[in-house]
Amino acid sequence: MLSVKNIHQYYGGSHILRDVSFEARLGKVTVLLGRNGVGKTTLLKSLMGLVPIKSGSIEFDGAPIQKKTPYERARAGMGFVPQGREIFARLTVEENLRMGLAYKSGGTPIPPELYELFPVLKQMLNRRGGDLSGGQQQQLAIARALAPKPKLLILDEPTEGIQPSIIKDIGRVIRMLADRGDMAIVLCEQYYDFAQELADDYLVMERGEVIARGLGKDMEAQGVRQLVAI
Amino acid sequence: QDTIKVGILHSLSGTMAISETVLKDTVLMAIDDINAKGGVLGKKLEPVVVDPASNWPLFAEKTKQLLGQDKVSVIFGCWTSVSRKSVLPVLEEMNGLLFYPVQYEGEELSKNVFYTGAAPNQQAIPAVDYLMSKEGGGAKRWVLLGTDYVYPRTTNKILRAYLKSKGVKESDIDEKYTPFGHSDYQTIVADIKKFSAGGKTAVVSTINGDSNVPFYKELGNAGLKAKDVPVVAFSVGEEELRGVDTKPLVGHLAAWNYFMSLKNPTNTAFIKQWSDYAKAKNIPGHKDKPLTNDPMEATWIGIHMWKQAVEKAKSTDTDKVIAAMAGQTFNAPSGIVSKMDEKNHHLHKSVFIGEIKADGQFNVVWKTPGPVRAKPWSPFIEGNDKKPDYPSGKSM
Amino acid sequence: MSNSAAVLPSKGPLLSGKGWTVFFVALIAVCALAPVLNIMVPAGSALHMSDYAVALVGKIMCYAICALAMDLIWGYTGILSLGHGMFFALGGYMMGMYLMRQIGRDGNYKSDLPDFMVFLDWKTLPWHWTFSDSFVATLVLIVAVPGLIAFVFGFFAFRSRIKGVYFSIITQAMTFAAMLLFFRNETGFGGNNGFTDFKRILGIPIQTQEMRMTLFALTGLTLLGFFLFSKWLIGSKFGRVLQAIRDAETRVMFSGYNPLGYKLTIWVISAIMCGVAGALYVPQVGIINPGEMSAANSIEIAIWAAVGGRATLIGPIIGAFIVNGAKSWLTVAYPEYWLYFLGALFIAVTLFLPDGIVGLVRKWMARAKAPSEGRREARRSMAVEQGVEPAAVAPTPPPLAGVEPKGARA
Amino acid sequence: MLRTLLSSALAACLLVTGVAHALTADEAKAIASGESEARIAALNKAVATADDKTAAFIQAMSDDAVKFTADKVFVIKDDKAFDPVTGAEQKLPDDAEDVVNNNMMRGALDAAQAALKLTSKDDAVRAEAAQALFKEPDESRLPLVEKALAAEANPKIKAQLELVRAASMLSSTDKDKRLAAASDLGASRSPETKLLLNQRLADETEADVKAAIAASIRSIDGSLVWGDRINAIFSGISLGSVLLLAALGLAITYGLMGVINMAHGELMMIGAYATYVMQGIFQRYFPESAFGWYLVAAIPVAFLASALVGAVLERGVIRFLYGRPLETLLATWGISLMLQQLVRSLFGAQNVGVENPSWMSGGLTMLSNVVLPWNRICIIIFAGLVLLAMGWLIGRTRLGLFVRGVTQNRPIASCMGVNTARIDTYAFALGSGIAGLAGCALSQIGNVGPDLGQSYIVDSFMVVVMGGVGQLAGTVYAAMGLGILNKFIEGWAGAVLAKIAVLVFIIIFIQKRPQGIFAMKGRSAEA
Amino acid sequence: MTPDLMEAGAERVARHAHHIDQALQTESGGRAAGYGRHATGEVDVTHGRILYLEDVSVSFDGFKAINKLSLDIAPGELRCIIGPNGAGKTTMMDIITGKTRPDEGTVFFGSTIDLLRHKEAEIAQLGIGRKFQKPTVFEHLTVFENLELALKTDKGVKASMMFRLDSAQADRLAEVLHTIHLEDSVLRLAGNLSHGQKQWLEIGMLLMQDPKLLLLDEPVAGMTDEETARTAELFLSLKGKHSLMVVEHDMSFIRTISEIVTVLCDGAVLAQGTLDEVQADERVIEVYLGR
Ligand SMILES: Nc1ncnc2c1ncn2[C@@H]1O[C@H](COP(=O)(O)OP(=O)(O)OP(=O)(O)O)[C@@H](O)[C@H]1O
Ligand SMILES: Nc1ncnc2c1ncn2[C@@H]1O[C@H](COP(=O)(O)OP(=O)(O)OP(=O)(O)O)[C@@H](O)[C@H]1O
Ligand SMILES: NC(N)=O
Ligand SMILES: [Mg+2]
Ligand SMILES: [Mg+2]
Repeated sequence: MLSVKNIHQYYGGSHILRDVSFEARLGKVTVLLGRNGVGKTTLLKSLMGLVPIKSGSIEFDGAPIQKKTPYERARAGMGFVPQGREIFARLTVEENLRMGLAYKSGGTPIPPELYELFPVLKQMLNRRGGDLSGGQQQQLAIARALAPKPKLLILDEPTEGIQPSIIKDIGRVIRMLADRGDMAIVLCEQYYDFAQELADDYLVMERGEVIARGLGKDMEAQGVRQLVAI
Repeated sequence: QDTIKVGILHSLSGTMAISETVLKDTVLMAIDDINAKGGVLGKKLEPVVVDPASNWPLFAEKTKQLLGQDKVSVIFGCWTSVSRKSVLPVLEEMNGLLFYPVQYEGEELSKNVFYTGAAPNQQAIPAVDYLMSKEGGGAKRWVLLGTDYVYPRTTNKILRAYLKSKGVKESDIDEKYTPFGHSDYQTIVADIKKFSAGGKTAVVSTINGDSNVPFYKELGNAGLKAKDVPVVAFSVGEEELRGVDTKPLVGHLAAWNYFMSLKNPTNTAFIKQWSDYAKAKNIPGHKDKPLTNDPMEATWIGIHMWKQAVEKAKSTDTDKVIAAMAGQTFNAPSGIVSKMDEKNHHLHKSVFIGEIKADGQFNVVWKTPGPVRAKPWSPFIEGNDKKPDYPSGKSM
Repeated sequence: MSNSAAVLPSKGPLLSGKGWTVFFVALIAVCALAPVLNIMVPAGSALHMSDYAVALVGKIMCYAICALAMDLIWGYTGILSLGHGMFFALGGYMMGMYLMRQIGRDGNYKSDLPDFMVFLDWKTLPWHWTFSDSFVATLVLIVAVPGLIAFVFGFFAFRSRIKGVYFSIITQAMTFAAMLLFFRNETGFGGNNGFTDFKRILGIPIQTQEMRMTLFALTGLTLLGFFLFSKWLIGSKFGRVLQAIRDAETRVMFSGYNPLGYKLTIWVISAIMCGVAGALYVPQVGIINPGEMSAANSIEIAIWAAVGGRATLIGPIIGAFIVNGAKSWLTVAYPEYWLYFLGALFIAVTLFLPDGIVGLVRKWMARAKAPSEGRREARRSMAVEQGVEPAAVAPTPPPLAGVEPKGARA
Repeated sequence: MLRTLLSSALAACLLVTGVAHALTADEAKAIASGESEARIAALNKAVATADDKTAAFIQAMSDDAVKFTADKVFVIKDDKAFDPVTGAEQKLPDDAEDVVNNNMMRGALDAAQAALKLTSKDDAVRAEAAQALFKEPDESRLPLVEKALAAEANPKIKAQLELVRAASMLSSTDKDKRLAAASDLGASRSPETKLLLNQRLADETEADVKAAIAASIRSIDGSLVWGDRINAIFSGISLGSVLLLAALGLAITYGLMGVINMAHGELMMIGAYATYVMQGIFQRYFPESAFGWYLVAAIPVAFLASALVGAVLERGVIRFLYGRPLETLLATWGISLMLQQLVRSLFGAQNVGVENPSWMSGGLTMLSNVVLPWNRICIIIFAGLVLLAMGWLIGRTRLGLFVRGVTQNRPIASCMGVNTARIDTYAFALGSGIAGLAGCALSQIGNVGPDLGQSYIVDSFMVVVMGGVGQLAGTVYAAMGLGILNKFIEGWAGAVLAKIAVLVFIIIFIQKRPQGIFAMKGRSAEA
Repeated sequence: MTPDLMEAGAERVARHAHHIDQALQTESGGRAAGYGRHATGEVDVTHGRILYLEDVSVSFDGFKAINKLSLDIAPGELRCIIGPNGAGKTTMMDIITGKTRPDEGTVFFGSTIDLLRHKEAEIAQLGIGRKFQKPTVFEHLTVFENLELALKTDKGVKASMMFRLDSAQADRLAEVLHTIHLEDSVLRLAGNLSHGQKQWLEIGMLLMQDPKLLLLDEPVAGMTDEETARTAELFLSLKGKHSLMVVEHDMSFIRTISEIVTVLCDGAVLAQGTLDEVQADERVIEVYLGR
């Protein structure tokens, strides 16, 4: 579904991503691990086109997209849950969700499943996004990305600040979405157990490079937990 | 040196550009004209245009530059009194020469300035006289309405004293001011209406610049007709009315020393020259609808008198030119032979009162029998009787 | 615990060696060179500094003080004041009152009262002119009046936690109101004509070259003095608290600082600097009137600071010189087109030099030091984070360029 | 003087009633040229024996459509000259001068026309005539008025004529008549009556008549108070709607998008100039009857012109500056300087004239002393419509949602599939277009010149900020509040102090509500 | 001003001064109550409580975010707070630090300082430090300057103008830098740090501030397990000397550091006890932990 080849990226002269390549398969969860500041967020942002890459190629659904703008990528079917929630603080919860449906035609309804998944959103439909608690905002950010039913879902630390029970729910949803087989998922996560449980494929980054990769079921065996810790 | 430099100090940007830009063009036209006729003392005039941008200290700075760097022989410029006051010390220090073409409040007399616009007694007093007369409607009550600054304040102070001397009661005078750029005259027009129910009322407007259009629009729409409450203005001429639908304003008045509608050969020629010039130079606005007005005429007179004085003095030396200016005469477009007073640096001028016509021009309904000598120190201000009627420091 | 691992930066000197050199060159130029060039060198010589040039540079130095003051409050503290024109004018009026009194009986009406008062039939000086005949009192008032008004205004505004544009707008309302007030003849400041036609200072005629050079040198000294003072202020922890307030005021509070005191202090200092600039300005340009309080004037002060480079002390000074120098030249060279040039300059500076002229110079210097091919890429990436599309950013530098990370990790 | 002249003329008229005779060339000349007083005398003589030709000639005189030479008078119609007596077309000599009517002469012409029209068959004409005669009352006209009264069937006109009769008796030599008139007039409750009474009061010598007049004036004053109040409120609302219009566009470009748009005023100016250009086009290419529609046509043109300029600015400059609001201040200041100068280069530095279409001229008379100018009424309605449209667009449509989303978080909105660049352009163009609409409206009450924008920019920022940035409802409250407050204070303190007071009020108000009227509360405000 | 107005004004000022005096007396009243056992400026913990909330409520537009919440913390205690999203944990910290004013209730620091009477900066100076849920650092200052600003010293205007880092303070700063693993980044602008690095920097600033009570809102969010462990170590080392209140959703982290855990729900305390106790609580499982 998504294929990343040899990308490089810089911030103000420092080399942040070095020759990163990987693939995300349809129906599978690809987990991205690594310590703070190794460039995970940067990588995900370059997938979305929020930061341009210096070289390398990104292919989505068989078409090269590295030249495309973020909204073109979104329209092509990429959904994004950014780190730090980034909800629209002054829009209501409902409007936030409708922003998620931006590229769908006008009358598209907000999928009711979302409210089953995150009941709190239904309660707070008319409250401003910015007034929600941290965890509520995170739930909103996930719901917003799911609303248009993307083909590729990119999640940057989606469990941050969320209460355990809902983390479990989110885990279940991610699994279910992947298992439906029509979506590829890239998940960046610090919460190791959560990541391991969901991983079909995994990648470990270190200083902007991918230093280890493999299948999710082998993570324990290959000592990934230690790798991330160092 | 084969040219004589002439400084032009009019704002081409900022709030005063509306009024001043055209004066710059008038000077340029006069210079073209003079040059075409062989120049002055056999030399061509060379204009030096600067833009003081409606910024008063900048007027002083530019004057310094014109006199000090460019070494101009004379400056034509300024509109507002404050700009003139700002350049005055520089002129006096560097012994420059300024021709000031706008009606003003008086109370000033500098050896380095020639005032070619009207002093209060050449504009305001005759206008009030007219309104008090039977012909003018016999006004008994007065609204003195102005923009809040020195020219209106002074003029109204003089008028108040004058009206009192004519027996008008304090309660029959209402003095009102609005800030610069005021654009909402609803309350004021309503107040005038109310005031005018107390007796035959006339309004003397010293509203300046941009506020006139909103004022007149409000006046027109509120149905205050000139027959009922005439308004006489001292800062509204042909150019200011360009921006106004004058149909509802027919009959309101203005007092000036020149109107474009004056019928005489000099004026006809002046207007034609201006129209041709505006077309040739593609001056926006004027190329389609050329208009002349009082300050333009004053500018025109000023530069020609200066030329004559230079020729008389055979020099552009400031002191010599000043001496030669005394008593200069010139065939003014207003139809009189305008004379520079021998002593007080002001022109003798006829005063005309015009009523606004539907086409934005003025019907002259009254004029002084002959030119009036300026009284820069108004006798209606205490202490002025002792003032000498010539600039101090001037060798007489 | 070992602390050898971290190399703590030591506090730098007030100015670097080179900095001091430049500083003294400027000092000499202002106090010695300019007077010599103006008074001693004959007018015909190419080296002669004309009176006009003296007046112009003198005026711009006053403006530069304002720009510096604006930089302290805006560049470093993040508070955009659109009311600095008022403090400038207040200082100017204080000086103007003294100069009016110095005219003595040489005015038009040969009275002890200033002309405009005679003319308005005032018989005695109004109360606020009480101290205007004393030079010392005037010096005090030049500092005290803008300072006090800034203090009162700032105290209430900062106490109510008025921030951002809300603060900018009320400062604008403040100057606007002051302008209308000063326009009124009744206020006792000469209405819209203000004060002009000054004759002497301390009994010495004002229109002599010596006096002019003295004022010029004094202005230069004040500018340099304020520059050093600002440099010291910004270099101290006080200065860093100001910047912290700009970045995250709540965090500053939770770190135990009360921003009120800090904001108020810098606000008052900034206002006083403007007042002093105004006081120096008036005798040099020869007029003070309420036009100085118009909204546009205050905005222009901010523009000088921005053109030169905010949050760099030297930038605003350079900005004041460039903008005003350009204005002076263009209004003569292209009287009908100069606004196009000036407008274009402002647009160009914002688009291409987001950190002002000083930012550009710094970037050049940084590039000379560490040429890196990744730089442009980085620039694009940052621009994208600002919400600009990649295709559109090619010619624009990044918003944060110039604040290159100094010790980027490998 | 005028009055005595008229009265003698009308007395003569009564003596020879019915002996209408045709206008003569000499009469025409005497009316058209000479000293005002003699002309009025001649006019009145002619009226006394007026026929249709005389009436037509007087009409032409009022229309300023008469010229004369030393020995002849011409009526000008469609650029052709006619003889007023024979009606035959004539060649106009080069030295023909315009007839000059001053206010006094115009008064006399109006009275003369009114007198002639009192017998008209058209009710409206008669009503108008009665109205006009009321302003120039004279005892000698009484018989004429009595006669008209007797013949009058329309009760309204009859009432008006009765007032004319009373007014005419006010200066009667008979004290009882004066007394009766004074008390009768007290019932008319109009400022005109008050003026008549005041004028009489100044000349009156009898104490009891004086008392009666004073009593009538008091009763009129009492009934005028309400009108004054309505006037004050109306002018407040009207000023408020002007402020609102000026601020609405800024509420988008600044309030939503965060662009400190110093060129906002110039975008308004462009709208006003677009209106001016449309006026020119209508004058040149459309029949005169269509002229009144130019303003309607100008509305979309002004919107589009400003929107287009706005779009160009957004594409060319603003979009590189999102997230750097202070830089937008600098750049848009530069833009505003350039736009002003551009207009000076194109249209000249002076103001240009924009006329009110006839349907917007004049006013709606609500009470005798309350005339609400049509242009103000239209602007209030227009402001309301623009507000509704904008509120709907921003609050209820997808475009509005995208605009709000994009302006809050551009990169994330783009990750949601919103073409942020396009939305930004639309939003800025929309705000600019609304500024253009404001300019179009303002052209109807104020100046159209290069400085137009400068005079509104400070006010519009104050309104937007006071309302609370990004709060449309707040903008409305702030505009109306400031408008009414300003007019209220102006009523007793004058315009200058009112303006100062309003500014001080804003400063104090913001102390109390540091985020404007509709401050956003809670966390979302900080985010 | 008229004389009587001035008089009225003077009276008001006098009344106000009196008021302040009284307030000060209550503050230093601790001295009297404590029989001189601790110096002025110290927190009076003679009653065994450093933080004390009683019946605190706050609502936003009718929504009760905190509902009659009562809670107290002992000196030197490390208290963990957990609870569902939206339970009111962050709001509670807002109230303690003066950011939000409660509608009702009392909040005391020690037994004498009524926190509701103080502003944010004063509260910080009294010795309460806070780490925000969303890391907030001074983005345009370097890491070094961030820490220097947080340093516990006189924070008045004059003092900061004259401030120079002495060697003890420099050592302390270096020590903290080491603790938060940002030695390499001393001169980097804080704005350019990654999310996790900012988290650490903020903790570092808190350490510099050396507060008596630390309020930490989700300090390990976005940290790797290893760093989480380090943070836990750090907090445990602070315990005793300082009092800590830690809000977290990371149960394994809570497990490593917790003594007593308080569970908040719907703005009030739902349960309190050891982690094992609360984890066994059906209600807690229902609303928070999930099955
Ligand atoms: N805008 C920026 N300018 C300069 N450097 C940056 C910028 N944003 C991030 N960096 C640097 O790039 C590196 C990678 O950052 P990134 O945010 O991708 O890390 P991460 O792996 O997501 O870390 P975390 O787990 O803490 O979120 C870090 O060293 C960070 O300091
Ligand atoms: N300003 C506000 N306006 C409206 N509701 C608010 C406001 N502030 C907080 N709330 C609501 O109050 C409740 C408590 O919020 P708070 O942030 O304290 O929760 P929390 O316990 O910190 O949650 P989390 O674990 O998700 O961070 C939430 O439901 C939130 O939506
Ligand atoms: N002199 C004038 N009109 O200001
Ligand atoms: Mg990250
Ligand atoms: Mg929280």
